[in-house]
Amino acid sequence: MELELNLEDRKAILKEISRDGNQITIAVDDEIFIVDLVKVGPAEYSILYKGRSYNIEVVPGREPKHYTVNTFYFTHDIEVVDAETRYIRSRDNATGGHASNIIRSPMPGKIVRILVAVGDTVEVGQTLVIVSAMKMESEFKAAKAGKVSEIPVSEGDTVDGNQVLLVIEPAEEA
Amino acid sequence: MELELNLEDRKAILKEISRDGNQITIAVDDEIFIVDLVKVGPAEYSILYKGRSYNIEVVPGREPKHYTVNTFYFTHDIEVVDAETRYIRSRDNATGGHASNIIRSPMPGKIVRILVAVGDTVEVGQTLVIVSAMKMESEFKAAKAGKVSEIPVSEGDTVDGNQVLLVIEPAEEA
Amino acid sequence: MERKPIKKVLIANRGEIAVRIIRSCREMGIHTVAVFSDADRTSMHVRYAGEAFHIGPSPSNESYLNMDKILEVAKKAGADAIHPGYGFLSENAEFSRRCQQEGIIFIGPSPEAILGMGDKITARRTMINAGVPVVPGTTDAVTSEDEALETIRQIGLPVMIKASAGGGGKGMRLVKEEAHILSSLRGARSEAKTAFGNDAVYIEKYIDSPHHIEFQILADSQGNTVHLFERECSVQRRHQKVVEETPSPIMTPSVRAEMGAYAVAAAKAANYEGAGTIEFIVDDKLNYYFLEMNTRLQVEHPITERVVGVDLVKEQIRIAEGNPLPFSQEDLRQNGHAIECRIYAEDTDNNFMPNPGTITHITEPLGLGVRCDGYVYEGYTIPIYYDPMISKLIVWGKTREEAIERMRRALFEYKISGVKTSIKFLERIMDAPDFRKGGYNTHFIEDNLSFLMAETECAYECENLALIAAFVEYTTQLREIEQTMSPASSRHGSDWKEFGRRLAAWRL
Amino acid sequence: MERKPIKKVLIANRGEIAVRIIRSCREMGIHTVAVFSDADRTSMHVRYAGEAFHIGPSPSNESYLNMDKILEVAKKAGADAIHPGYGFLSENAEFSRRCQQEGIIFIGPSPEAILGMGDKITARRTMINAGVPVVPGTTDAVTSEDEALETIRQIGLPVMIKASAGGGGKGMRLVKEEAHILSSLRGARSEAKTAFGNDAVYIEKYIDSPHHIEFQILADSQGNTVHLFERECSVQRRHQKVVEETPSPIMTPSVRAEMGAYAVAAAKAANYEGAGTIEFIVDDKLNYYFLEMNTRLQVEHPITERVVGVDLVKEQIRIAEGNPLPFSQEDLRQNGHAIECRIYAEDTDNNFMPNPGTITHITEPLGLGVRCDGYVYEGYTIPIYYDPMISKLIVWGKTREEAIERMRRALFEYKISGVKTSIKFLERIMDAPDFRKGGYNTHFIEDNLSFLMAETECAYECENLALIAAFVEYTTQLREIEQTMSPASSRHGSDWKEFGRRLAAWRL
Repeated sequence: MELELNLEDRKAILKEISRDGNQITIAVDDEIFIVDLVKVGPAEYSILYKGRSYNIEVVPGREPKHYTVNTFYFTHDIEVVDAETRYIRSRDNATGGHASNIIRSPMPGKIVRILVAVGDTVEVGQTLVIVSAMKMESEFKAAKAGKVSEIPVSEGDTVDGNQVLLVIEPAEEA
Repeated sequence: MELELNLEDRKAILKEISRDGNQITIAVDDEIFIVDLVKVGPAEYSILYKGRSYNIEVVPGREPKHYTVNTFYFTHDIEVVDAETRYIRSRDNATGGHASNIIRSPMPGKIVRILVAVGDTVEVGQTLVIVSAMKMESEFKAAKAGKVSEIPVSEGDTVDGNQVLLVIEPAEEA
Repeated sequence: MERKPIKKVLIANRGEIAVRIIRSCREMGIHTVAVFSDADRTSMHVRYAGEAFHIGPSPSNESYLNMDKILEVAKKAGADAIHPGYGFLSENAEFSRRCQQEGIIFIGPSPEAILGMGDKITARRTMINAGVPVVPGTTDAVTSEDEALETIRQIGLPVMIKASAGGGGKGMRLVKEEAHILSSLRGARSEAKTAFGNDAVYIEKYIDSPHHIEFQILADSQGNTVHLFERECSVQRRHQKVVEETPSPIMTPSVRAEMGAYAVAAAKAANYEGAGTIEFIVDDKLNYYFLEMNTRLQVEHPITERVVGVDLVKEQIRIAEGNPLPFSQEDLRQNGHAIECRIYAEDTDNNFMPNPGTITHITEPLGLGVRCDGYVYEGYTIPIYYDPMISKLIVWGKTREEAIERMRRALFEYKISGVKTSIKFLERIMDAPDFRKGGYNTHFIEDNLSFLMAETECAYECENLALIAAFVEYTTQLREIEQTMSPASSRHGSDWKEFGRRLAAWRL
Repeated sequence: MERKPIKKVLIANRGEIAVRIIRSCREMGIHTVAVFSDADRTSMHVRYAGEAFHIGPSPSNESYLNMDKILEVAKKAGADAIHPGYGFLSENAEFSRRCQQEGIIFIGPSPEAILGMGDKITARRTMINAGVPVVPGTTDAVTSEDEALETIRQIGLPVMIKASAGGGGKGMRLVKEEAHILSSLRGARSEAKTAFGNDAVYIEKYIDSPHHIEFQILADSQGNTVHLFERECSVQRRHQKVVEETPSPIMTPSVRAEMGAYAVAAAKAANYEGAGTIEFIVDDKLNYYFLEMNTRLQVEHPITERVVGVDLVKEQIRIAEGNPLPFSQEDLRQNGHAIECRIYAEDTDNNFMPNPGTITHITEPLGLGVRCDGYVYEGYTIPIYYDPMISKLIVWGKTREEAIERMRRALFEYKISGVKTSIKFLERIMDAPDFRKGGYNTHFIEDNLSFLMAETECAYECENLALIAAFVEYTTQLREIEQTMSPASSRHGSDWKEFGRRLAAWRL
């Protein structure tokens, strides 16, 4: 089995060479790793590599084929790129999907105020929405100028982390 | 929904009368219980009843429809008796199944010695098998006299809890 | 003095402090009653208490601040006392008075003591009368701008303008230059008006490299008052304590004795009863000034418990029962060193934004010298309505150095998944040379921000192992799916249980 | 004396003690190497150590007792020291010698000290020479039956016949009547021969209501030896300690000082270096006699750590590095009271049969004064090959009474599912009037068995709530199944992921 995995900006090709119980030989790009790997919990792996003991947690991400991987001090977002992913991606590029114009809530909270309406033109840095969570209020500002095309939430709503708050149709490039 | 549940020697009829979110009204035999019940973990329930707070764990048993229920200090084996269970039970009674003649290992361990062979006649109290677990050896003795009809394990085997070690065909009643 | 044994305590709080109070009640054989809002039905304090009653919707002003409802539950459940914890109603004089009226023991000070210490100007005046050193400045609220200008000329710049009814940094202005005096004064007053409905402010000399050091006191109803030594609380972010330790690394035995005596004098001057804290501001030359008194249990009380060997919640309850303190000042000693780290659900890499969510996995640190006071559990969803503190991690060591090494070990063991936490940031604090040296002041986090926020690089090896783990997770799932979807297994299509079990295994 | 800083320690052990040792190493900045058998790949010590190496099959004589393999791993990993923990190779003189030969520091005593104290008759003779009181009896192994009869006539019945190479109650006989002397002697010798390959026995006066009290000692390589006071270990079942506490409730300051001085003398007589324990047998009148010396860290060492404020593993490592003790006898104090309960995976209602299995859920007790030293985690399968101890629960209180109440609270909080444990039995011990009174001796469990094993009745209410919970669990599952199996949902038959997710939810 060979797969492409993206870890943030890095693209890596992983290939399983052999597996014998916990002993797995895997190529990451051109490097060969012989690891003793065993799943010890719902999301936890214990890996012994060159004698060293690592605990790595692999949590399914919000989208399929995405994983949040926690090593000792670090959190990595890893995506498995298979044929389907590549297809969707090429299609999106063709139609020009602009994910960056979608304002998402980074955490669960309550919508305190929505300062714009659908159809409004917004400037870079303009405050769009105020979300309150745990005694703190956070302002969400426009990263690009454009026109508000969608506001799927209302004031007073409780929202989940990563929920779409607002969509902006970018202004025509000058 | 109405069901018969067995808790050790007790038979109880439970009937759900109403459910509104966490608020459940249930009849246990003739008594009505209004409880605030919510599942807070894979097997854990939090129940508020008459203001008191209870933590009750419901673990699926080794057989379907059997549960091990842990209340604060106690462990109960509870069985849900539905039509299928009743059918199996009546069939077993008709053919005279004798579960008590099956020697099971109450814990995981290693078979140290088997002191009888298939076909042997055994007396009450005769030691049949010795199982070792955690630096201790336990002897399993015959509860009834009879003839050894099956020994599905061998010396040196590692066995699970509740695994059948030996079956005895009871001696004809005198 | 009448002694009335307490048999049942209602805890008018939630989170870790509610659990911590229930623990001490359990050890005393006292029954406990929890109260909870809509958002807290599954919260640990509800599960851990003997009884639990719903008191209203999630926002705290409709539940944990609802005095009528809480008193109603206390009467219904037959509680003879209420412990308010910290925050919420703990420093509410009106609630203390309402409890008195209803014949329920309020485990905390009298309404008069709360009021007296709650108003900063009154408190300041009381302390001056008792001979306790205060920061040079006004004794009365400043009413005119001319008066303010005159006062500032007398004290000399820099000064701090503070709201009389204030707290949490609101209505507060630091003035360093003459030109900014008037605009700062106006700003502070208007902010105070908005936040507290009261625009009274006072003016104090600004202490340049301030250390925040507080003394724990206990006072019984028989007039015995003792202090339980100091806590160093200078590691702060936005006036919020992050790490506390005791003893303070800058303290000397003679200054400690002096400040302790003043803390006792301050509590006596306030006619105080119960557990309280006298906060001092201390400069680099160990000049110290009374700052304010907190008329409740503090978040950071466990470090005192560990070093002095006293259960402060039990002492609060015994005092409320009318018992005399079981020890005198001479019986109390500081033994070793304790540090507390507050673990928040927050994204330290993203401006410390709160990060509520569902705890998918938690491993708490254990072993010698480690205490973890928390309330979240696996599967629990941290609500968005309350404080983002998940737990307090307290360690003890024979020396300060051992305590720091133990805290690093404990933070290393502490694993929480599902929400982002401040654990990594706290590890960096333990590693910061300025923290290790011990002479830090309240500017510590600000001054060390580049060290504390430095991006540590994941070694190439660790990145590759993360990729390998994700690869194995994905391919294992894929194989299982293929196996189940294959014709061989679909023959047993009716065996939905086995099928479910397998699917369950992948999804986990 | 040469001082050699230790940089990397191999822990030749498993379970809670391996984890506990790694914790102290981490705090000292020392790298750690775990070793594991086939059964222990997923064990916590493997996951928690910096490095981990496989050393053989599950049975301990093929892995944790395999000196060659362990030394080979130590050299391969570059470990400069080995900590043996307790059990396994910890009191093996040959292993201590092999380490010496290989130039690896053995964190424990010299082979000579182990040998000298390992043979009971040699140890007894050493103590008599050092002036330490021993139980009246023979100094040499008894070689003839006539000699045995003569000795017994001199001492007077009852007597205890013990195997010279013995331990764990094997080759031991209590003789109360003249008629049984010869048969008991023969029995003890033949049992000793079988168990230890050596039929030497010795004879001691039998102490009727014995208390088992031991003193912790520390001795450095510069000849400094101190004791860290006593531990009361009389709550035993089949010669196995179950609950330990310190201070001993029967101890007086003067007897403590005497016994402590003898413990130091005993360690000096044995030329001892490191941490060790001098066990005494004490009668109701506080007459005390040397019993034996344990030349290793004890399971129950944490209660001493808590009350004296010392990390014994760190002290062991510092001594092994050649450092002098950082304190003298005068620096050491007992502060408060500590109790330890050993939590076993066993079925207390079924003759205490071991109960290995998979941990499905675990909640460890936390909060003020509680320490939990364990190694199991959710999803971990306790192997059948080793000791059934899951963890040690240690509490501290200002007084013995507070410590008992805190232990009850901690045991109440401690929830382990999947295997049966001794938690309920330990709660009964804490409630037993004889334990609370404190004058108990080693017959405590036997004498209180009816109280400890009494069937407590589940109230009718609790039974009904158990039924309701099972009912809800079953019906919720059933509804989910019906929903998924219904034609409406099977339309989306290809959406296996959603289906899997739902099934997963039921099965959990």
